[in-house]
Amino acid sequence: MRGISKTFPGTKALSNVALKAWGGEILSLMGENGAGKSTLMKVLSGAYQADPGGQILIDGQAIDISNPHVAREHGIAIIYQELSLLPNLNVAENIFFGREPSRRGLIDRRGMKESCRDVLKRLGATFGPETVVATLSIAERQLVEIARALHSKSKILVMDEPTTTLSSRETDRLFALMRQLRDDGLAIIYISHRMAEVYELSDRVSVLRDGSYVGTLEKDDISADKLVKMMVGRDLSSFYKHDHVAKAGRARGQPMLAVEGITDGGRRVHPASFTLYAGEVLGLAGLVGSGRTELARLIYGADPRTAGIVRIDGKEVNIRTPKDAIDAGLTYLTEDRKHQGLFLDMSVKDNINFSVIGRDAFGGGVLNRRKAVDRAKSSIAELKIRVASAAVGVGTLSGGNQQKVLLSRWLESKPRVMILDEPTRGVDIGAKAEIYRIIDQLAQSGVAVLVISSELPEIMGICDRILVMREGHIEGQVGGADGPPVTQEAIMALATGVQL
Amino acid sequence: AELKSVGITVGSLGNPFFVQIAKGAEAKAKEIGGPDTNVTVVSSDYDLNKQSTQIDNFIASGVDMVLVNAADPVAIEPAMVRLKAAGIVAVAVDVSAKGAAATVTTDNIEAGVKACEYIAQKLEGKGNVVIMNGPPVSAVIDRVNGCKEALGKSPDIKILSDNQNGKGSREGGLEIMIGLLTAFPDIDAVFAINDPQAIGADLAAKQLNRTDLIITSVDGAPDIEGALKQEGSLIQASSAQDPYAMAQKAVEVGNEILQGKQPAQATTLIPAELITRENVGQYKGWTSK
Amino acid sequence: MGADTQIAEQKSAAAAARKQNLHTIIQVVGMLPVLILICIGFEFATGKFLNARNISIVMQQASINIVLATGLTFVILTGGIDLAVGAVLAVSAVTAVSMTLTGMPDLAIPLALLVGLSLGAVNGCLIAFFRLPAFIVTLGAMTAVRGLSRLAANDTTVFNANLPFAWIGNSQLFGVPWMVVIALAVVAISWFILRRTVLGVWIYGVGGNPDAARLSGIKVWAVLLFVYAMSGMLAGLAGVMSAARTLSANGAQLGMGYELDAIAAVILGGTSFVGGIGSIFGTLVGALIIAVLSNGLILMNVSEVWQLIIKGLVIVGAVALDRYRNKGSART
Amino acid sequence: MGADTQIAEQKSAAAAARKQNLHTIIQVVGMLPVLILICIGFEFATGKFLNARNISIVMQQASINIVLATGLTFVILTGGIDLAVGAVLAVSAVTAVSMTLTGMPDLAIPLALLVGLSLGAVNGCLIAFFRLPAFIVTLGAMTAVRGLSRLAANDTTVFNANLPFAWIGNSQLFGVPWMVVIALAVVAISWFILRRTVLGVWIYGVGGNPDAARLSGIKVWAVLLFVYAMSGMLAGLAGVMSAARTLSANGAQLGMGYELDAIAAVILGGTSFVGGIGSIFGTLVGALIIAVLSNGLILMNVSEVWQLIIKGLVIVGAVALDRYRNKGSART
Ligand SMILES: Nc1ncnc2c1ncn2[C@@H]1O[C@H](COP(=O)(O)OP(=O)(O)OP(=O)(O)O)[C@@H](O)[C@H]1O
Ligand SMILES: Nc1ncnc2c1ncn2[C@@H]1O[C@H](COP(=O)(O)OP(=O)(O)OP(=O)(O)O)[C@@H](O)[C@H]1O
Ligand SMILES: [Mg+2]
Ligand SMILES: [Mg+2]
Repeated sequence: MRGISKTFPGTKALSNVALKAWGGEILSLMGENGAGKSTLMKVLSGAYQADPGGQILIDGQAIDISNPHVAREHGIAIIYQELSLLPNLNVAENIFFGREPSRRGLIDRRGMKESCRDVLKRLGATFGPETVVATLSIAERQLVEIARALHSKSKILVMDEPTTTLSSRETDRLFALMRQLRDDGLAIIYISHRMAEVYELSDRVSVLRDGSYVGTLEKDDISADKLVKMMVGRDLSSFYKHDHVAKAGRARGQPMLAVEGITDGGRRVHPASFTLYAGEVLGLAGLVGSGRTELARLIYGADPRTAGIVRIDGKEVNIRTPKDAIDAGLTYLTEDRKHQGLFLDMSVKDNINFSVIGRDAFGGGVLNRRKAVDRAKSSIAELKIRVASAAVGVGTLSGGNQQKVLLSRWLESKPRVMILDEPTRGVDIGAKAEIYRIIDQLAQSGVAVLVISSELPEIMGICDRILVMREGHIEGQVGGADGPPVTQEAIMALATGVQL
Repeated sequence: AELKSVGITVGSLGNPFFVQIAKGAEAKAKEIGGPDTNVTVVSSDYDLNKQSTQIDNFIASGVDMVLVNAADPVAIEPAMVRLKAAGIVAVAVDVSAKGAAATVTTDNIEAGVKACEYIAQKLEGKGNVVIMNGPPVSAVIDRVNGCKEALGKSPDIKILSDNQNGKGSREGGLEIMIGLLTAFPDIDAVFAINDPQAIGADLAAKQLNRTDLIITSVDGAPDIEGALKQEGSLIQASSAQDPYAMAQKAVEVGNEILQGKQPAQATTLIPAELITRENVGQYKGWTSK
Repeated sequence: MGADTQIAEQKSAAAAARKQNLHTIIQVVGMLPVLILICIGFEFATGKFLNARNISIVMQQASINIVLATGLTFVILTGGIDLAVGAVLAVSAVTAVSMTLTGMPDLAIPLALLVGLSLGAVNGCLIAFFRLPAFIVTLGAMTAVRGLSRLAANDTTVFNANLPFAWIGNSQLFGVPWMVVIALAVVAISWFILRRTVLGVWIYGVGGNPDAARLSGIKVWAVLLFVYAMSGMLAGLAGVMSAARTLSANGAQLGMGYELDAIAAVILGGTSFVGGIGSIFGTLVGALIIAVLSNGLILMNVSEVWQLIIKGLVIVGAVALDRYRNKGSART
Repeated sequence: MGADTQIAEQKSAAAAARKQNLHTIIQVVGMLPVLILICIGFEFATGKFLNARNISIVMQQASINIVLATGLTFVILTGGIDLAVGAVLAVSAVTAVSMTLTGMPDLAIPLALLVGLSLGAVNGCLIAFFRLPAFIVTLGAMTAVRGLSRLAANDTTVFNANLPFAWIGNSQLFGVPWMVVIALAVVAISWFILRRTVLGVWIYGVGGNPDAARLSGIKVWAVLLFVYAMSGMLAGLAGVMSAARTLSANGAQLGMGYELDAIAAVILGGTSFVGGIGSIFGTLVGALIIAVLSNGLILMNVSEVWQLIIKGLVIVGAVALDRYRNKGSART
């Protein structure tokens, strides 16, 4: 790709970017949130039309990618950052969509089913090809998306943050597959904010900053300092200085959230009990589909529960809807920001203020617009959300910045108990550190925090204790005063049920 | 004042009857005012509000005369008042309109009476009759009332149903009639509120292989003429009104008022004439076909 | 992975598949129980409802709506809407009858279908290429095409007592009215397209997530064009059927409001307005419910006013019942 | 961060904000240019269009549709639909006129509004609590309420030559017809609710992403109940206005098909069927376009058939023009 520029109304997302990927290598693409990585890849896949002037060469031939169809014809497969599956179709139909095996237009469903079983198995998916995608969790959908890309015999494979919701087991399987594909001669472009993955996987790393190409590091040159410097354009060691925050200063207070025997009737969550103390950060780990999200949703009243008691600050509260939960001082940050979190057509300002406008309003529910603007401004500054103004639609933000907007909505509501489901999904390392600092601060100030995360280093780094789930059960606990020490092995053993 | 443009609002241009009114009025207006005379026809779909709006639009466009086939004979009054205030001559056609300068109408009650007297006579005062109703507008209500009045004179005639709406169309008549024939296996005669419904009823009877039915209706449209002449059709009679002539008369009266002459009588009644299988040969039919 | 975990996994997968199947059956059966309930109710009330002749009448009365609603199912599955079907039906009916009055009666049916197809395709083009909202495009088309149909019929009823294709409206095939045969054939073909062809999957896909469908590289425009053209053509077919039934066509009144009945059948049948979810079978049941209601209430000789009230309540009640029945399987 | 980069950032942020504003203005202005274009076209064609009297007539004719469409805007913003407004209008009009004929003429207007509100609230309940599809619920309501209105009017026209609130339909306030004053007041209040209150944000939120709204602690049911009740009440108000204009009400014909005109106004005005996007101002412009078309075509003395054809084409053309104008700012 040469001289690629892309202008959106109000933003110049890419200016004169060049990028080269060889067959048989894995090229990582890095940059801060909003640097233009996804946009560049969407230009490559035909989802966006670049501004005139640029050129895309494949195998040395200039081609004009005017729509996704052309891109696919040229062997480009892509996993978008914002999942783009067809929720009403089943897994097999999704994997084959647009390339259905057919005889004179008649679809060969059996063939479809059989031929995608293998990919699914290799990815470690627990669902079958006939499962309707709408019933899958976010991470499982991610697996479908990956399966789709892997399955389409392509020359160039683009993966835009495929691992944000995957746990280490799935991630390892994915990496194994990627290496195999690389050895088969594919060019893989891999986008991720997780440094460890980038080290582990890439042959080269290219960096974007503010929509411009900065440079490329060869495998041997890759180092965190260099990358960070290229990404932020300044020598800031503080940028990711505390990936792991000091937990020493936190003092555990009285029980804040007590859950007893909560269940949805055993369909996805078996009776679960735990206690979360004020000033504590409790982790919830597990494999994809282990029921962590479902448990959180039950507590929050987002799904109906068949049994169980929730106590907040010692008092039993009857939480039947999310509103009850919020009124009781409990909030939940969803893992699915696009479908269950953000109002994509609304402005950043409205999204940030959404849960507090009622509280801020004048008599009669008249909006306090000044306060809303102030809140939005301070949130944007605090989380370094990259946005032209608070009035732009949140749907035009980059993935990581959308995540920050959603997070700031719940921070603004000042709860006593916070459940954060994959809070740093798609967030760059700088902002991640910032979010860790905020979580720490919240705990210091006596808020009880429950963090669900699939990223083991993250959950091990910021939590005082970690509960591990498997197949809807809370299997055990690591860390804390009474538990075994926090190690990756201990967590994985509980999560997989297999003693390593 | 000269007649330069005419506005016409009728119930529904989907009904050939009203199309004839439009045609008759247009022909007469061009005859009086010359070929450049503007004639605008709109249908109110029997919605008074819509009709009221149409009349306002006529006022704004500055017509000289408005022919009104009122959606409601009484409630149309405010619109008539507005027309009068604007100095526009309003003539009511087919249905009377309170506040109109003149009225040219057929007697719908009489039409209903004639069609149903025929039924009573054919059944010799004894049998089961269905009245196939239509959209609840004044002309239809009058016809039904006329029919009931006529049938009421024969105590042995039973009205099995009078509350099903054939929507004034063939399709509607067909649907309803099939239902009625299923519900009541022993129907002897049917009165349909207009010709299209009667034809629909005839089709329905044929479908269900009924041959022992008498169907009568109101209008005397060209289609019914054909049906009355046709072998095997169950339609026996229709109270003929002549919309074309009626509209011509209305424009004539309106023009007289426009010229400052008051018409001889405020209401001109055009009589309804019953055409039957026997006398259809002599029927002139609607003036324009 | 140990052998036992593998077995366990297979087992749970099988259980899940079974659940899935049950779920699918419930979804496919859809409103059928409600339809049966209504039928039984009418039989009790009138004693004349459940006999071969009346059922054949009901099916015949439903047939035009079934054809229209089938076309609309395609459209609504893609998340669109077609308000023009009633008007297109009228134009096609007028075309068909008029053609039999001229020298070329054999062309009547093909031409009527072609007219429908073309009008549908025009809608489809506007929606697919200019990305105009389907509601506005087809609302405009409904108005303009209604004008056309009146123009074509010269504001009168075109009528041919010896309509060459009158057999469609009034004859039977092995005791089943041709209208019904045609309607069921349309349903069967449409089911086949939606469930057994690639195009069918694409239609569901476009409705489920048009952006994602586009990004998958399928020609979304072609899918949209197809569904609107299909809807137009089926409206044309319905026009032919209507003409055959009454031997006539009226450009102004024919088909007025049919779009609402057809949409009601589709939505009653469980197809979602948002697109991507629904089935032809559901639409068939939906259309039958509507026809049964009309027929049954006339059989009961309920006055028109009460017919309206009861019909409205039953329609709402039917979906409520269906929702209640489906409660367990609902997803949040 | 260096001082100069900071300044540069501030500058570019300001530029972006300006562009954003421009963008917002374009969106808000919406179809206004199209409306103006159509008006100018009619003035050229007839010479009678652009004068105070005719404009006042057009506004007055639009006023009922404006009120209905405003109510529908609330509903459609939440991703719903209300097909019952025409029927509710009829019931309320009948109620209002009938009340003036009884002993309690003062209760006429409050009662008419209450009837509208209650019917809307019933729809809202069914949709909010039983999660039934809005299309089917309001279609059922449209049918049932039409039956009610005919029942209430006993299938005739209720008429009162001395209607106490006739001033609403036929008097003016400082030269502006009361009908217009009321319609504009409704628009203004609705704008305020949607843009300046918490409820407004919630309405947009529920339409934009109902799941997210629920998870954000919004009582989605309350919002839905509000919008349908609002739509019902405004339909009731429209009924009062209609009664005041014609001093009468007919249960069977009044309001037939008004829902389509009202929905057309809303969608023409740029509100999205999917919910979450749109504005009251756009609806106002949409309703005016429809009224201007009807009035202008009669002024031009176009026959009804051609009126239909032209109206249909202009409606499609209007959105096409609008889409073209907005092309740059469309999001893929
Ligand atoms: N559809 C759009 N309309 C307007 N602006 C957009 C649009 N899509 C992206 N942008 C802007 O383009 C810039 C680059 O976004 P992009 O999504 O490419 O970032 P990214 O590098 O992928 O970030 P992240 O790591 O957060 O995913 C951002 O400033 C974003 O706001
Ligand atoms: N709406 C739904 N309908 C049916 N099944 C669902 C639904 N949501 C989740 N599930 C299933 O419930 C199981 C648990 O999902 P959950 O989202 O709680 O997992 P998780 O532990 O959060 O993992 P992750 O989010 O990483 O996939 C999964 O197997 C998933 O397929
Ligand atoms: Mg991105
Ligand atoms: Mg999860």
